[in-house]
Amino acid sequence: MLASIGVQSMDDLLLDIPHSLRIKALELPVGLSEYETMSQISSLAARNRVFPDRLTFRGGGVYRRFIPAAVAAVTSKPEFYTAYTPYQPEASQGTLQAIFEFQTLIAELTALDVANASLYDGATAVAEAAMMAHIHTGRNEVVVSGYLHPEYVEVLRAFSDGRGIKVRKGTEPGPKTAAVIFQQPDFLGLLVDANTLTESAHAAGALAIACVDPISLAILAPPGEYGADIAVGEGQQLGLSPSYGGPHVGFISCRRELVRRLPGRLVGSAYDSQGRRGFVLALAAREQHIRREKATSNICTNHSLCALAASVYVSYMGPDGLRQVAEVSFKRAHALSERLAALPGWELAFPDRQFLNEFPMRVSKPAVLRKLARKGILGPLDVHRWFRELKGVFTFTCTEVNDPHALDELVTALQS
Amino acid sequence: MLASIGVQSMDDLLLDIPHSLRIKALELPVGLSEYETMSQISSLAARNRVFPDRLTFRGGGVYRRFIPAAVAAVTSKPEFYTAYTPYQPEASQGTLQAIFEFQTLIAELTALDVANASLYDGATAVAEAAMMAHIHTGRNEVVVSGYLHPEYVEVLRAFSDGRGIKVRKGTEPGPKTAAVIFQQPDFLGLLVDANTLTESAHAAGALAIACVDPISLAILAPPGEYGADIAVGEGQQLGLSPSYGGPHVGFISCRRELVRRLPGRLVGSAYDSQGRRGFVLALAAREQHIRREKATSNICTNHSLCALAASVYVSYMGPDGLRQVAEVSFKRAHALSERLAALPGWELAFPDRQFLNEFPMRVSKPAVLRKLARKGILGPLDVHRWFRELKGVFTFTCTEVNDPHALDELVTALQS
Amino acid sequence: MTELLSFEKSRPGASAARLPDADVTAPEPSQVLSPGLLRTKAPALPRLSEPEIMRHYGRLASMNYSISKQFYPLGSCTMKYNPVVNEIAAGLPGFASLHPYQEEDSVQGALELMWRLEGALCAVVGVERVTLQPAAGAHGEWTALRMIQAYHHSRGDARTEVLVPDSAHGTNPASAALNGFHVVEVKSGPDGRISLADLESKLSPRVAALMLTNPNTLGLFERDILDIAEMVHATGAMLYYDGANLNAFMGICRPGDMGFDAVHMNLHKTFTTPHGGGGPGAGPVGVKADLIPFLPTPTVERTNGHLTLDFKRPKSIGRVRSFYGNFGMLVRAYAYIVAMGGDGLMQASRDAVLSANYLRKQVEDDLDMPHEGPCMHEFVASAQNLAQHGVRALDVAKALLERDFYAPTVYFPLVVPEAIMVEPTETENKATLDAFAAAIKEIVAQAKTNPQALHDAPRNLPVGRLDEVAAARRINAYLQGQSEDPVLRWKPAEK
Amino acid sequence: MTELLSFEKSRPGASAARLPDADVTAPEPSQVLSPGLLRTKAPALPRLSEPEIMRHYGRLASMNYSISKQFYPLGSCTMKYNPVVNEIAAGLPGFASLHPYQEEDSVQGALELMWRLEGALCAVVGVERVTLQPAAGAHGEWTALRMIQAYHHSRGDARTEVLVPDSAHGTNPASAALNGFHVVEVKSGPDGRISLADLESKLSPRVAALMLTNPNTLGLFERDILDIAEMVHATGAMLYYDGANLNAFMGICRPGDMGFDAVHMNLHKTFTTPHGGGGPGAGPVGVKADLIPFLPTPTVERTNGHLTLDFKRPKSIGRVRSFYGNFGMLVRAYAYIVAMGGDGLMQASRDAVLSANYLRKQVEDDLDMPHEGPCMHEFVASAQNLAQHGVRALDVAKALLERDFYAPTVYFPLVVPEAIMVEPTETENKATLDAFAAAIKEIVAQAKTNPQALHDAPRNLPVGRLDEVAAARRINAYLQGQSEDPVLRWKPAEK
Ligand SMILES: Cc1ncc(COP(=O)(O)O)c(C=O)c1O
Ligand SMILES: Cc1ncc(COP(=O)(O)O)c(C=O)c1O
Repeated sequence: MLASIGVQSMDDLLLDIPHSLRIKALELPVGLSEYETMSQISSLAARNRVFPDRLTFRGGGVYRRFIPAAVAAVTSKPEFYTAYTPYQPEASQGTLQAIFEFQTLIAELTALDVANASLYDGATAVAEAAMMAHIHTGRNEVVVSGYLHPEYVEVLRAFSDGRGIKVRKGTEPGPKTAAVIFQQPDFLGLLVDANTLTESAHAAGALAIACVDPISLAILAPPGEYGADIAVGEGQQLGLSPSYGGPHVGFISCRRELVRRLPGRLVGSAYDSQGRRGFVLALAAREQHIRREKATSNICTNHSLCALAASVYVSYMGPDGLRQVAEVSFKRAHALSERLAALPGWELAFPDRQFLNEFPMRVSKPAVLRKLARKGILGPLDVHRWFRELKGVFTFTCTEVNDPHALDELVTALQS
Repeated sequence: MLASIGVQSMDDLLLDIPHSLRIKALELPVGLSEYETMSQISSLAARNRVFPDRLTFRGGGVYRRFIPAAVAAVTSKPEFYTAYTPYQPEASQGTLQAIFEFQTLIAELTALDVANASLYDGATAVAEAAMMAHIHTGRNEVVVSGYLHPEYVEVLRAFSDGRGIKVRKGTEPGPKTAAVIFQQPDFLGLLVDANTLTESAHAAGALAIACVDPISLAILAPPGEYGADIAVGEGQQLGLSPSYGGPHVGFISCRRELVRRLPGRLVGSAYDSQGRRGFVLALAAREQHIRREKATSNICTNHSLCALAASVYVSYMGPDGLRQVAEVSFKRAHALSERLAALPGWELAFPDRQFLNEFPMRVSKPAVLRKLARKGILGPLDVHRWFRELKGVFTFTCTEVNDPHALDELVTALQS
Repeated sequence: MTELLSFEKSRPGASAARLPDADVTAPEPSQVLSPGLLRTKAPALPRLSEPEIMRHYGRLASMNYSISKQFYPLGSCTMKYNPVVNEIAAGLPGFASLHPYQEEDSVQGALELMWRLEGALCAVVGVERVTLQPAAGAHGEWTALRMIQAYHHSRGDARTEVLVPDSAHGTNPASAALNGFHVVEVKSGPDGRISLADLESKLSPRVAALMLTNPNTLGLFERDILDIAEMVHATGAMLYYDGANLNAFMGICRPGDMGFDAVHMNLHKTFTTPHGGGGPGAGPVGVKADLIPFLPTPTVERTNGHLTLDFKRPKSIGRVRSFYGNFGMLVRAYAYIVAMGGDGLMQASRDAVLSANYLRKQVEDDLDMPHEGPCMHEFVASAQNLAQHGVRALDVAKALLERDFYAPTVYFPLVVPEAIMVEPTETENKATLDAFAAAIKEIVAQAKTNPQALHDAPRNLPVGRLDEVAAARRINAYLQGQSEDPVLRWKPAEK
Repeated sequence: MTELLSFEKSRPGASAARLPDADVTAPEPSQVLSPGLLRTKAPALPRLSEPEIMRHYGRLASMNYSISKQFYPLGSCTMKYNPVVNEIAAGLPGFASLHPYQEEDSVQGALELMWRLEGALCAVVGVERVTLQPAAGAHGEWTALRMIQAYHHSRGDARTEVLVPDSAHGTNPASAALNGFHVVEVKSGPDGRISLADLESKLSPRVAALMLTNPNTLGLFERDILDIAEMVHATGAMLYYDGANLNAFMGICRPGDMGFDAVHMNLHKTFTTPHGGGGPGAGPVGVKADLIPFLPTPTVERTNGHLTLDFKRPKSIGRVRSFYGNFGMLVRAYAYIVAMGGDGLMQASRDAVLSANYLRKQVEDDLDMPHEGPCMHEFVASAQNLAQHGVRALDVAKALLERDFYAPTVYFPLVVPEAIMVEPTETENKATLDAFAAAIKEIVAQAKTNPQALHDAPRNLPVGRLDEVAAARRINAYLQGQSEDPVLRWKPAEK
């Protein structure tokens, strides 16, 4: 090949690189065989502790749920996972149609008009929505109401700091407020009054941004029903494994009026000269590769394959299955909360607040929780880490994987 | 649908079934959700003990080897694993070409002219080869020489009993002998004198059937080189997991003169009217669906997907990789055999016989072996179970997965 | 779009494998082994990089039709959906990594699974024990006949004939012959069922067994099965059931109750283990009490919850394959049965029968229907009505391929000329059945207007019809030494 | 062959899900929750059986080109082979099942992997620390600029401009703008490198950073990089490296040594994590000492072999996403690095440069080459020579699709008219490069003889060229309330 290029050696191809910059080798070990590579990586994996699904009661944004085998069977198809962003629609109809279906299901779940092709995660989805509101209203402040996931707040702050936007905790939007952001159910699992929050945002001329749990929407009123302008959320529960926090998938949907402000990719339907329907990247004039510094966002690569997983998951469940998942989780959590509240020294942290399947308990002697790991149980989340006012408060999560015997085991372990 | 058929109820479609035969229900539990199904099955799996590859020293026909991740990535493609036998060649070129490649690689490895599309396993391959010899020679006896895998012998007997063929252990073929069958390396791992065995078979007018380890053929003279007429063997080592004994894959290849006697499927190349090369099932006139009771064998479904795994494995290894696998195994086994022979009360059971990577040791106090499992080691195979004369003899196997530390651990465990 | 062979893509120096070194002090094989033992010429295996390998097989995969993408109306093959969870179950390290010679106490879960699967299969077909050892249907047939042979033998009764209906699958006579039996064919009557008169005339004390499948390969239930059983048993022969057609009657009726003494089952049909492009499958055999002593060794036994392998069975026919059968397939079938349950299996059979009758109805005006309905889980039509246009069953098959359907089984069973055998299974929804019927209508119409288009089909697949006759001629030439192209394999260019 | 949407295939009553019951005594949601909280109208999600779902996605998959089947010469995208073993590694339960809020002592293996990956990336690009948190390249760019902003800010230096070359990727100016920076474009000279004169004129104390990639998006090495670094640093600005083009120089040179202060890396390019049809990827950012205090929290720290997450970093810009990044992608990249080793990575880069130069040579007579070679890992050609025949870069792209190749990147970088940007990577063998060159030759020849054939391409794919203009018009109509068809989603028929 060198001869056909017309050079003598590889080095002739690297002449543009100043000599002082050339290095001799990388300071890295030499390569290993596949067998040795897997041995090394498996031994790292073995240094992590895997708690069984059924004994995992910790949530806080990432949940164990039943993932149908169909999900990985689809996402592990090389035709999906080794394809690039679908720049050439004729050769990418599989990916494009799958994204179009994802957009549809997010729009249906949130009852809003249009959803995008995906974002990185729930946290950046909140931040992107805030940026949309900032541009749309021309206002420089966002109000965060109640217990929004503390990491989402941190990410929102990082985005806002760069852009010179103020992030304020509170419930009262003012004339400078671009948006009121709330989470339903909130980080503690509690249900908020989304109607009132939305109304007060609108009354102040601000947008209402609802950060929602997609599974909860099988039971709860969706953002579109209470008039929110933008819905965002984390899609991990739709068929993605915890994977130490990622990759998961953020989603965003909005009312028709805001579609041009959406960040990231959008797929739309189109027809060829024979009248066949296909799908294409649409409204690209919002995006960085066309608009550069004037783009609605800088996002390019998003979380397409995770969105595909979510689509397969939702198709597998269907409307009834999704409702069943939500209801079983609801009932198990309510059964558990009663049993925990009956333990001496235990009480519901917010006894007059409603919840779905995650709920905060106030525990007078938290030391007992430290024993759980020894019994193979991944116990509740200590939320005091983020909120000073919540000393001794722990959130428990139940889903369809925590069978009744698992609840028994937990309660027994706490009693002993 | 019932209406369009023109009946009132499902029962109208079942009228041909005598009433006395109808049952109301199956005596089986009701169906479970996927999650519960997997829980139940996982708990069965958890009641089995999995020894790590590197600490597995047991062989006897099934071996732990490094299986490249590429193998499962190919065989788990639904286009392969959910296709039927390639009856319609235009819609089955993937399977057909893969089989054609498998036939080629078996022919190359064994240095014989033609191989078939696969058989069930090594044991039935031996039996099928014996049937071929019986038909070809018109003779009614097969001679089994040396330590042929005892289970293969049992299967050979079952096949022969039905057909009225006599199975004789020995080395001397006679005028009634259809074939001499030997294994190289044999069940104990020892190398036999294939040249002499083949010559004596031919001298008696019998065929020579060599049962071979495909990986050994990277080092050892292949059946074609020493003049055997038929080669058979078990292909598990070519990329298939132990899986408690199956499914694995049998292979068979033979000289040109015997091709019409081959059992099972054969794929050949053919051309369409545009001159494009494709692949079709060939020489079907040997098979049951055409020849019925006159077929060379009754085999129909064979082990196509396992043959595909073997093809991927061999392509991954290439000639050099396969040789490396064989050599590393050889060296590790020879290193281990020396260390074991140095243990007090231990000796090579057949000190003047050569071997590759499996070898028999004679152990004066076998009780020590019982401790191995507690150290996570799957120790050697007690061959006394099958051979009365081999009391205290155990076969050890080493492959590329038994790293030098694993050998240390074994030896240490035996010393303690 | 055709693809070069892996051998043809081979590049000197390329390799996917990077392997560990031996890392021990030990001699090279050539230093230890006698020269006569060593290979002299390296095998011509392909040299490819991992990306080349993956692309090669990825492209081959896309040249296949499969049940994962297409409707496979293949009669007698029960191409139903293969649940993903089966594959996950079989891949669990607790199953996939077990060595067959592990001590029994370390494989209790595997033995328990086999025990439970045996029990479930007994319940479905109405027998007392099942051996899980046979690797496929034909292997199961042979195993069962071998047991029947041993049974008669043990009674000093040397029976030499096996009766097989003319509509039977080819493996039936072949399995009988493999056991040294003389095969005698029994004729079908005009209603597609076995002719009792012909059966009567062939029964004799020489007959070891009658092999039947019910519903038979025409998809019709043998209404006289109880009479048949009585006739057969009266002569001291046994009744053998070819269980490829099990999908018709789970939870509806049972071969055991019909009087069958032995039954093989294709787990790769009714019980959703995948076909793998031609295996591996699994062909367990169930038997009534008389045959239990003759079951292959080992059997799985359970005492006080502890499971063992029983090797001490003096009357056993021995082993029919190594180890304990295609264990990985057993796990898949077990997963299917657990997920479906008794209720689900019954529903599957009812749906399969409904699908077949529905589809039969949709195409009954388009093709000949040699036998009256209703059918069970499949039906056999005939393309003889198209013969006048020069169109054959094969053309219909290829035209279906062109329309993105796999083809039905054609030219089987042999008793129906130009047979087109269709088995839709419960997997297919009404929309698919309707689309298939519409394709048949379109093809039948085209047979009248443009038969050439059918002869030219398929035109949109990687290859068109391949010249099998020319291929056979080339193979002949090779086998007769008139050519050095083996046709049945690739050969390196240089010698 | 197009495919109905899952929503359009939905059948009443169908369902893949069979789920466990709650099996506890607890109220229904509707008994507990205030009515205002409840959903009133169920979402119109598809109702399908598992076989229908699997077939749906199986068929969609076959409508995609992918690196697993086709050569993807996409410039600036580094479409290289994704080793299977990466997927296995990421799927190990010890990684895939970890909850992000597990106690640190139960995730030592995960933290160790992140620590080692950080170290390896430092070695490859020559920096001191790396944050693994950003989810993609653009996210990494924004993270780095945010750190640079915080750095200047911490020095009381409120810089407001970021310089970006005209050949830069769109994410560069967009990431700068997202941080509120004013973007100033720097021109390329005729040799395809940044114009030093233009750079000089734009540098000022207002400038926070210059964003560069080297080799730049034209595939050319910025020979004056050391001078550029000096100029930039002299004004107190920082030098930022867009690491999408890392595949050119692993083991050959390092951005850190060139003077770059911050570097983002696309693990989904150089480090073989798969593209997934548009993500997920991972965009770690490496920094020199000055920027370390500003890294996102948490960082991974290691003391005496014990690993911890450090959340107490007072100067940190905070979090840029939840948890610790796309951990699953980090596992894949780590597996790749372990398997390749330093030697393998160097070889990969050398092979990538060789491939690009070889392919460039093969087509240099067929297409315009606006800049002189040699190139690094990619090159930019131009289809302007075909304009006289009415053929555009887009036509060349579509004609390549018709020939079973994915298309190169076209119309980027913007500085080259009718740009065709080709990056072959080390994955492709000579046979593939030759076949691609032959296809280009054929297309160029056809441009002269039959340009219409190129305008009509592709004719053999599931759809032909889709009318994006009409689609945009329909979307506009919807957004302006003149139509109720959203175009951007399916909508249930009835309201
Ligand atoms: C009726 C019938 N019997 C027996 C068999 C043989 O089964 P196998 O192919 O598993 O050997 C088949 C398979 O096609 C069949 O359809
Ligand atoms: C030069 C360059 N910079 C940045 C990016 C952005 O990376 P990502 O798509 O991961 O956000 C890309 C990706 O296409 C690129 O090619």
